[in-house]
Amino acid sequence: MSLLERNRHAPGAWRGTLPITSRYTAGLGGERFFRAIKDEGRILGARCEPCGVTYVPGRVFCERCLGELTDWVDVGTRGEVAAFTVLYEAVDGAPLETPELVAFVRIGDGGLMHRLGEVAPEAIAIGMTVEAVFKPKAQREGTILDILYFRPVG
Amino acid sequence: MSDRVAIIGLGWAGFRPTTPDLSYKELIYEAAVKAYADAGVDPRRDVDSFVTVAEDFHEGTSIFDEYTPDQLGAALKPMHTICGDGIHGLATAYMLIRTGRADLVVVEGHSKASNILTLPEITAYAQDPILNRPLRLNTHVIAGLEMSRYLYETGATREQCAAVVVKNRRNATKNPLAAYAADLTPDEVLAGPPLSWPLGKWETAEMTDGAVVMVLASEEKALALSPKPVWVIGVGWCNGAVSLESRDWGRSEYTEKAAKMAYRQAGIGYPLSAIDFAEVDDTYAYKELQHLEALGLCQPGEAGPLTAQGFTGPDGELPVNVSGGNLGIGDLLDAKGLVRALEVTLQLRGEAGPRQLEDVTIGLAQSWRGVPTTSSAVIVMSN
Amino acid sequence: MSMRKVAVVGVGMTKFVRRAQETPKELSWQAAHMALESCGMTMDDIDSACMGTAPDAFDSVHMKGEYLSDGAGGWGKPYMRSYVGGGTGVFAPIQGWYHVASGMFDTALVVCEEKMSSYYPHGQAAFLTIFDHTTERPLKPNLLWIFALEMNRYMQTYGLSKAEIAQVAVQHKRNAADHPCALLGDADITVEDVLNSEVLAWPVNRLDVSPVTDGAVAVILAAEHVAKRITDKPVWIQGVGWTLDTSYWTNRDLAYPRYVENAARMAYEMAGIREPRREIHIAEPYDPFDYKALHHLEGLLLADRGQAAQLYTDGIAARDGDRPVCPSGGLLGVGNPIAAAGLMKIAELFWQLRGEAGARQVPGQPKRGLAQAWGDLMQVGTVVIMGTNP
Amino acid sequence: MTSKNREFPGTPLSEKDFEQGKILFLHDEMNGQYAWDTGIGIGRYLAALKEGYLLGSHCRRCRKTVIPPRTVCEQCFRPMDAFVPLQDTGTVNTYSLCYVTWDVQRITEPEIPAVIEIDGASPLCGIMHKLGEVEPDAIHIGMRVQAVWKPPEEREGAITDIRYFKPIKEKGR
Repeated sequence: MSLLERNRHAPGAWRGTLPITSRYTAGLGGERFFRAIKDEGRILGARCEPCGVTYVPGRVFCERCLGELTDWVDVGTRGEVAAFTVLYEAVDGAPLETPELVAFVRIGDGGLMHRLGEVAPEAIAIGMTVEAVFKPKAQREGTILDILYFRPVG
Repeated sequence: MSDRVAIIGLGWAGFRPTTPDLSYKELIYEAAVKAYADAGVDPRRDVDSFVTVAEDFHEGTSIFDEYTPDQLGAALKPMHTICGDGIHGLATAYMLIRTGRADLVVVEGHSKASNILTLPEITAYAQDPILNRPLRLNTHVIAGLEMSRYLYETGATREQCAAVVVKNRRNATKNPLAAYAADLTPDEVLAGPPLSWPLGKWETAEMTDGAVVMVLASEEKALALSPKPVWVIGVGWCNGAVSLESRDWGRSEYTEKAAKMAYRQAGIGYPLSAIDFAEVDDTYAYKELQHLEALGLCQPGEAGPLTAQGFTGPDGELPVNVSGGNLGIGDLLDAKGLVRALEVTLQLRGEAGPRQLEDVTIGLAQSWRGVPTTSSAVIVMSN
Repeated sequence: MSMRKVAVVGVGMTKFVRRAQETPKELSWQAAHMALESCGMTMDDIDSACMGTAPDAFDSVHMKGEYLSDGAGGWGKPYMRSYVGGGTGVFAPIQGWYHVASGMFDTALVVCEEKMSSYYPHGQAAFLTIFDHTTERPLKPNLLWIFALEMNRYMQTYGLSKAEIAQVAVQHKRNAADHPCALLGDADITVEDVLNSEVLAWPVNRLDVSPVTDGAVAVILAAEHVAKRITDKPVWIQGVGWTLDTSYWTNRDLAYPRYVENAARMAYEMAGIREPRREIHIAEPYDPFDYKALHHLEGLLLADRGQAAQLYTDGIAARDGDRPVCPSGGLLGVGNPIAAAGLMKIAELFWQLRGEAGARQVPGQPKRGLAQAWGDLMQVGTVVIMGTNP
Repeated sequence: MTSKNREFPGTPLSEKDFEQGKILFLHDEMNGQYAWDTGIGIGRYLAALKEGYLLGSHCRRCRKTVIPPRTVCEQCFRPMDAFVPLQDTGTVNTYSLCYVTWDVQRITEPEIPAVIEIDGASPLCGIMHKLGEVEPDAIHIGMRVQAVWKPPEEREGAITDIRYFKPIKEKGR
């Protein structure tokens, strides 16, 4: 059989999966950051004095100087909308029935990407102040979902 | 030991949304055999080292470098995989040659995006598993957020972003490798469905299959083998803050640092006067504008207006993405940097056919690894 | 031909543990931070960052190199991830070497990390995905298959017994009892323990195999003029070599690793070594399985084919023997966080050649050591030779 | 131990720490689906399996016949000359008795993976598959084996169209 002779039975593609099942620890920094959210509804940052940066969320190392961060600070639950978007596609690529309002909320020198709530898309503007809305304490599990969303202040 | 390095061999295959007739090995072989003929080398005898750029989850196989040697002729030879963009692969080959321990190095990159049935969910697995992924947001949201900040900080408009799409997909009409050529008006682009407002679907590159192989040589080998070597005069790469939380959402400062590294090496003080044309990442239309400013090819906030005025058009003062870019050719996953470098090399060799630019001597290729990364690489070449 | 000389000037590592609380980023940072402190350098002194880490499946993050970049000092720096399967741990310092030897950088921070416990419930299951997705994966192979097939072929070809091979596990796990980061150090283990441990995939028993592990290691490389400023005992990278064989592992002889020989010859040629058995004072071959250390010693030309076990029988491979093998305790003893396991061997040679290996110190001022890693489908060999003079 | 005798970092955990909620953690799973184009070589291989025979490819320059078939000879880096149908018998190159499944479940009846050199291919050229209908202690390197095929209507063009390889009863043994 010559190399180029086509075989009509040749299946075009082989279907298969890449089975990835995972368990992640929150980590040393994550443990402290999410415990504070879970137990006290507080958002913590961590200060790197030499670099003059307050990381939010708090973490155990400074990404610039790789120094260890031990100075954790309460940075309050408010922040400023630094960027926002209206997302129309779900995580599997399908269109979303109701689009999602998502912002990057600047807190200290860091911040959080999260959903915006209790606000209409037209009313959102870069620079406006928003505050975190937490799940009731009993429902919190020590994850980013313990924060329901950020909403405009006042 | 001179430390000049040149690209002396080019080969490519595929460049279609689907390539069902060939396996990834056969697609890579087609590109490799052309590159080796172009360079006049036999991989089994002459080539000292091979570099592949690939990511396991794009291939559907763990330790994918197991499956890279055979179709490149690299069996039982030095070969390694860089999990990065095509230009990271070129930078690796450049360094290997500069050590003096290798004269001929091959770089390969490919995409079989059509084989990936759940790419959005796989891309989402690149998000931080603790801080971001639990929100179950499509990774394009990061581009939507960055575009909103970029427009806010620079005053660039959605119309100017649409102008990038119009330019690149029209450029693509002159490139046989381009799968997404089209003649559009800015209004048509803006009327397209939203993806992650202000980012529209039509401002986002579609996926495509393909393979690119390049042969790099030391100066001595290049002069011996190639009638038109294309010299690598500067290369640079840099990562920014990978955590979304500590990013500067407006600027691409990692592209700025990568460009400075490449310019310093190429002895370029004022990029706009030295660089004749550029191939710049446009995975999203606004990124071309952001990258042009980060590359110092125009002032912050200028990229939008200049693009709308045609400054970066094929016959403008600084032609950008004459190949069609990702928007016109399609997104070749980890090989996109090689596609940028391929166009710059073809232009500098005078082999770009209908889209050939007149008397060009220095070209720049820049690439970005896409969301959620902050990884950019730059290569400056001259003929 | 003068070539820029490159030396290792600082190292750091984490404990090797079964499951770590640290995130993969934090593990990478811990190793990098310790390496910087070990030689009094700061990130301002670091020009480039090289990350070596193996399957994304383990840390369970796509494009894992990007996710790890800040932990490995990649913020605002030229940063790349190299990846050659199990060979990554010894390839990453080669990546650092060409960063510096090319003249592009004066220093490179090289970090290797693996957090296998993120793959749940058991890291070993991730290895299903290394097999060819069409021609082999449908048979649902366990990783052990390929090792057991190779071990059996090796044993039958050279007439080796399981007891002879078990000596390797015993010596390495005993050596690891003196390594503060070791997961499976055991001063009292015997050959009988190994032979009586439960059969996993005959001829492989439990104690023939290195454990699934979490951990990170970091080394700092510097060009000659910088290295001499930082430390009075730089350890020079004298030779590097790497080779990748064809992926068709069922079309070649598994009894002898030709790709390891090719990589070793490349490194010996660069280091100007003509008699490896005399000129290499310490060998750290890759030992994910006990038979593999023997298999690799032969590929490295440090023993005749089928004769490596004799080195253990005659005590030549012992820490105080003529040609010590794996004084660190190897992957079998210290642990096997894949990419970090290879770099642990580089760190071991750094400490040994500076006389700083403490309880594991090989006597007699060793001048030159060889570290080797292996990976993929019985397919890649990576070799680095380090020595006290440039 | 090192030049500075400090404590090495690293925080080991036990499964109990997870079960008792001592630390915060979360689970996730990736939906990774693929349809890998088989192309010319593997396409023909699977088509042959569906029809009930094994296919190899031959390179005239190095005179090797290899399996599975590929369109390029990786030794010579030139196109293969032809596809070559092979027998479905062969010789055990090596084997193992595996008591752990791919997802690390212990089993009492071992799976018996083997590399089988296929008759008609060059020496040492074989495929990985499983052995069956055989007593573990009867298996030896060099043993002659024969493929056991699924019935035609059950075959789908896959390596699993062969159930396993069983020993060939040598005449007079």
